[in-house]
Amino acid sequence: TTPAPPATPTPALRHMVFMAGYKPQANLPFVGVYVAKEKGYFAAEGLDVEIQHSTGRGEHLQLLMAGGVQVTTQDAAVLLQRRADPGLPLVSIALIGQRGQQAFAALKSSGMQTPKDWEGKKVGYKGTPPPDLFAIMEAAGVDRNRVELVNVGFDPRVLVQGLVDVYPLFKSNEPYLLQQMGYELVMWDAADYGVPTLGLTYVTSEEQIQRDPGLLVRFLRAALKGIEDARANPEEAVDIVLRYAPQADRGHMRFMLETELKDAESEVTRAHGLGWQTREQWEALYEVLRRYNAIPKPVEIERVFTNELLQKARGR
Amino acid sequence: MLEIRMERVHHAFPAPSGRWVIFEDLNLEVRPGSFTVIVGPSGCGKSTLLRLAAGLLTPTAGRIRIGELSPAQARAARRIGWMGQQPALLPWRTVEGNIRLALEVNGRALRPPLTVEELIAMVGLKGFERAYPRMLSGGMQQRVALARTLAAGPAVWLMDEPFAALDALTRTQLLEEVERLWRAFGATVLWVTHDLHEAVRLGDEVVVLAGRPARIRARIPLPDPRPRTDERRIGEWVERVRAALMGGAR
Amino acid sequence: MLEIRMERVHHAFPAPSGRWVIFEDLNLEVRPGSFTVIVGPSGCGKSTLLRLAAGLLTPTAGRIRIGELSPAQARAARRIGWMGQQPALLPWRTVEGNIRLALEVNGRALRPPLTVEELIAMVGLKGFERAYPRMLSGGMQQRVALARTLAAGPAVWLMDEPFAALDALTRTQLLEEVERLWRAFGATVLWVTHDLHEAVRLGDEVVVLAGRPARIRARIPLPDPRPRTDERRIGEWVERVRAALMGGAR
Amino acid sequence: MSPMEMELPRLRSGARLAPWVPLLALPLALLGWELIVREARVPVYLVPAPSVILSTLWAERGLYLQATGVTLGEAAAGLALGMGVALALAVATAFWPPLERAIMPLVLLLKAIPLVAIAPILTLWFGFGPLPKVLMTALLTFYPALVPLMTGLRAVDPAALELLRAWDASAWEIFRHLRWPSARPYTFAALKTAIPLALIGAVVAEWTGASGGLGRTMWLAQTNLDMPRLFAAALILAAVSLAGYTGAALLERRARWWSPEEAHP
Amino acid sequence: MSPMEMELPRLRSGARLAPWVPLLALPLALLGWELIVREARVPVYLVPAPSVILSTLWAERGLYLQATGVTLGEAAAGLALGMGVALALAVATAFWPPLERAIMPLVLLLKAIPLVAIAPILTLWFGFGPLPKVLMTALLTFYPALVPLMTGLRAVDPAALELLRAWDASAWEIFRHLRWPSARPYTFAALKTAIPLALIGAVVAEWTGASGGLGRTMWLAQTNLDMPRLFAAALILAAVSLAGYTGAALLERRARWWSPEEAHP
Ligand SMILES: Nc1ncnc2c1ncn2[C@@H]1O[C@H](COP(=O)(O)OP(=O)(O)OP(=O)(O)O)[C@@H](O)[C@H]1O
Ligand SMILES: Nc1ncnc2c1ncn2[C@@H]1O[C@H](COP(=O)(O)OP(=O)(O)OP(=O)(O)O)[C@@H](O)[C@H]1O
Ligand SMILES: Cc1ncc(C[n+]2csc(CCO)c2C)c(N)n1
Ligand SMILES: [Mg+2]
Ligand SMILES: [Mg+2]
Repeated sequence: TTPAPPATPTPALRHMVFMAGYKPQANLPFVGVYVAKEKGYFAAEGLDVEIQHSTGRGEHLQLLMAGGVQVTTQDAAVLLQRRADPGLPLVSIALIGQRGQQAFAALKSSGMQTPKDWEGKKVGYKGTPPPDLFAIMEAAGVDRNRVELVNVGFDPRVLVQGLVDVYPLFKSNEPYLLQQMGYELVMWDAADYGVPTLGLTYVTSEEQIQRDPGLLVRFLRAALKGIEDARANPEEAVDIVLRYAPQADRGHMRFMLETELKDAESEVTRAHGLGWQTREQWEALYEVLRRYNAIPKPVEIERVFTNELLQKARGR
Repeated sequence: MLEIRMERVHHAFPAPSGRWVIFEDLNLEVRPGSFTVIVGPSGCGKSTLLRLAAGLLTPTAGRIRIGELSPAQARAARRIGWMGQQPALLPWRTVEGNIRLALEVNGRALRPPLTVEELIAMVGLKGFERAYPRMLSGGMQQRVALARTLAAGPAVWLMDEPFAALDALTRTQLLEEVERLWRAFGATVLWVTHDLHEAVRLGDEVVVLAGRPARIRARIPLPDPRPRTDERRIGEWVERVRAALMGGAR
Repeated sequence: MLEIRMERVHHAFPAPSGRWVIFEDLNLEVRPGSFTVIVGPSGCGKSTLLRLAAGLLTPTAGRIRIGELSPAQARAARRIGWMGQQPALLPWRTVEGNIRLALEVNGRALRPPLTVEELIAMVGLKGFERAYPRMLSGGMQQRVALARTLAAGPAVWLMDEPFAALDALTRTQLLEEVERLWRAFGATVLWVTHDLHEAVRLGDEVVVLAGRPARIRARIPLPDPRPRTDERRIGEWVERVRAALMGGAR
Repeated sequence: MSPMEMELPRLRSGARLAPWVPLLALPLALLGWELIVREARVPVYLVPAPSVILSTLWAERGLYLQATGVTLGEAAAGLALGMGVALALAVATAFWPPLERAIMPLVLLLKAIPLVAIAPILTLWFGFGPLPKVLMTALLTFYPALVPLMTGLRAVDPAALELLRAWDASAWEIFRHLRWPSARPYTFAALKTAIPLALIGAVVAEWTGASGGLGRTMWLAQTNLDMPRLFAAALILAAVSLAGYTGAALLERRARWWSPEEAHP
Repeated sequence: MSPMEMELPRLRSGARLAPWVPLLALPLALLGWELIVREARVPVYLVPAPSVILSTLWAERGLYLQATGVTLGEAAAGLALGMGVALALAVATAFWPPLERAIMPLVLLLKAIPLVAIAPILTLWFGFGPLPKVLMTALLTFYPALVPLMTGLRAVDPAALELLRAWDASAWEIFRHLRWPSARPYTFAALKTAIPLALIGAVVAEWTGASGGLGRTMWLAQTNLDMPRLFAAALILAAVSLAGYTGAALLERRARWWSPEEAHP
């Protein structure tokens, strides 16, 4: 049940599929792969990486589990949730986003300053209220009963049109769009309220790790090199992204890349390098999810991630 | 009572190759309140003539008048009673419902000659009031169409082989009824038939149409008193009409 | 040559209230190769009788045989020629195409009596081969249906008022052709008509059907030699049939 | 002729099987599905076995019942609106045929804008409540109803039309007495097409940004890769569609009492 | 009678206007749209003005042309497949009517499963290429074609059916000579319904993950709130739909050469 591989350019190369967890844009794990591909890092590792894009509705995980895809990306919190239910044996092999992707925003013109100001207001969520929302409110002492939660889907125009007062957004993405529309924002990031959050990771399956860890090592080595290149030369990286995302706005991609580069650094990466992850990080995230009932079943944290492949990728 | 006048009427249909000219310079006038029977070989243009008179077709040239009115105006004034060559009953209406349709649409009609019940009795369909067309025989359907045409009491009757599907007995009975209604209401009638006996029983005049383009081959006046019951004279007239028809063979 | 036999046939239709019993204990047998004309008042059951013979309707009781065969078997053996009361032409086929249909469907037919061209000529539609039904007059359509029915040379002809829409002249011409074809091919014919002249010109026997339930009121054998041209004798027979019909009035 | 003799043609048209036999197709298909999923060990996050779906459905029947209620309401309102608009447009073109050339470009333009693009705009205009869902359902439903209705209102017996013209019947009378009843088979085809589409429309409309309904249930299930829940909702949808379709078919049979089983009006 | 005298009934049916007058509706609608957007200063991220859409379209005509090619190919293949399957099912029920009771539950079940659940399975089976999109397009298209086709194949003249039965015509002959030509108006209604749906189907299929085509363009535009690009693609879709619809209508007129303008077969 593997998708038919397209004609390989060089037969010697090992074919694999990387599926970005969303549309082509400058999410850092995507950028690493684009750059590695374009600059021949994969080929140098003997890999022919086919890049596909998910619509972000979970099909990348389904395809990963079914073997149609070897590596994909996923938000860390979602990874834990899918690990719990339906129990997918997903493994994070490199944690690129060291902080959560989402934040909450209001129009500057609303005059709101702290989450306390949410009281008596409409606060949006995307599909299901995320644990960070409750964590922020708890940390800031917001009376939950005084906040009206509204499912707003995925459209920031509801904020500028006044259908909600507070809108949940992806920090690297929608703020730029809203600014382009001519609106200034106030933002609240869960991390600023001491809530542990994590961002995008490279994900594979337990089975894939068992079957061919070498492939993953080679993939990681090239992709991380791509990310390093992007950090060193963001303009070049944006050029490459635009090859994959022809309709994208250069400024938008630049903004996204820079935001995500910032969030790719943490205490942990400063100590161990890009992509590193610790049991403490994952446990803290897991605790938040549990506390706000965002995860239905227990998860064995040590099986959720591995640094082993990353280490091998580094040490050659 | 309305006269019908056709002057220099020309009509042609588009056809697979070129045009089929049906009438070329046709002239016909019919006295107000008269009963004119039209006979002629199959396909000569009898139905087309009725369609022109009803304004259902526009002649390619020429002038048609129903009294003072154009066919369209005559229709608008609810003067026209139409009975086409097919019964054209509405399958979702009962016998009664189909007849009532004439009253519903011709609400402004001046003088319904008989009630719907009487009409149903007249055409011999008592007991079938609530039957749907698909439950009726061909002749029964035609009788419903006849009753429907007469229901609103039109001033001009354009009748295309109204008795074609009827047996001799039913035909004879209905013939008398039709004659009675026509006389009572002074309608002007164009009546197409293939039955020469029927033609000479009913007509003030028999018009023999034939040829392509169709021309009037003969106009045979029938001055006899009514009701016509003298079978010998009828037989004679039939033979006269037949002779005219045979003479005007295609 | 096939005989047609109906024994103790009973037929009823579901109707608005209860059932309409059309036949109750009907018995009729028809000699192989004979020409039987059925006359009777409108709605008495003539078309129903033909449908039963063709196996298009199943009698509620009784037995019908076409030679040794049941109607369904006779149909399967392509013995049946059917001409319904409506022409039922396929509007998307030309005159020629409609006639050819009989050959296409009855590919296994044993003896096409005439070519399609000859049939078209016979029914007087030369020049209209490529016309579509909507361009034809009612009588022309009926003649196409007649040609179509005869095209495959069926052994049994079930004909429901085949000349109803035809004028006297065309009727007389076709009558002769039909008689010729029938004699040439030894078909067994059930022929429904309202035209008594036609009935006695064509029939070996005229069966008068009437009443509700319909019963055979009279069987009038016509032993005259053919072609029948003695108008006086024909007139006499017509009167005999008419008398039988009138006697069997509803 | 004994009744037996009619069997040859009957056999051909296959009417001899008991009428419930074809109804076995669905249970058989579900059984086959169950077996394949079990034998091939298809993972539950791709395609769940019917038994799993049904037990999910049963376990959470209260939730599903409530969600079904929400979606059904939106679907019914959307269907009414969509069929109503389709009918209005079709009737308008029946009265004035050139209108088709005016309407169709606009209709196709409207159809060309994907629902997912229209949804946010409707939400912006009409809020998060059920109204935008009803409107989207109507949008999805009306086109497949419009075309058969337009066709049907023209499919009249020319002889009957001639009769009404001879009587100088008004356009309205021709519509009422001839076009409308003549279009009945087309109308029912339109209805039978539109009923399942209305349900799907409501689900699509609820897909994001709804607070209830089967669409939201399905969205949640999809984002959680919870296929048993997703398919449970789909099963309900299918059942409701089937009920609606069957209802329309029964209604059709009653509404064509005057017609032989096989015939045009 | 002079031609003038026919005008009363003609006026009523409105045929007096020049035939191109109704075609003005679309340009007028676009003009109205432009004016409203300008006067009310509707922001471009909500609804762009037609002028903006058209200039976007022109500026990136190469990209749009290519995307249109991709989508058109998928839509055409999906339409052929969807209509083919619908026709096959409808024909099967024409030969054996009880089959409808077997088919419809399965069809409605299939329709009820959302594309997002089907998409990954199709990708697994058929890869990332165009085939899954073609299949999804077919899935979206076939239902609105199935119902009218089934209805049409039953709408036969009973007298003609009787004739063919008397000849003991086989089910196939009855189909070929009577049912199939009788169903023509329904077939064209089905086709005219299915053409725009196939295009929308291809777009929706691409929406669930494709590497090219108008659907992908629209998805990217939607997620970027890039309304001019979204509407530019929608405009192309509408134009292609209209062309397809008009083509089908012309074909219909040619295919019914034998029929009066207003009549059933
Ligand atoms: N499908 C049907 N359902 C109910 N009743 C029917 C049906 N077909 C025919 N009948 C009834 O059966 C009777 C006989 O009909 P049939 O068509 O055989 O008459 P017919 O003798 O051919 O008359 P006609 O000379 O008018 O054609 C009629 O009273 C008719 O109402
Ligand atoms: N719509 C049409 N298109 C083309 N030709 C037509 C049309 N209607 C009638 N015709 C032709 O006009 C001629 C006259 O037809 P019409 O129906 O008037 O004949 P008719 O005298 O009524 O014949 P019948 O006695 O057979 O009913 C026929 O040759 C026919 O082919
Ligand atoms: C408008 C918008 N929606 C979603 C995402 C988030 N996103 C980025 S990657 C990914 C899938 C996980 O690998 C998801 C859901 C975004 N950035 N912008
Ligand atoms: Mg005529
Ligand atoms: Mg009869």
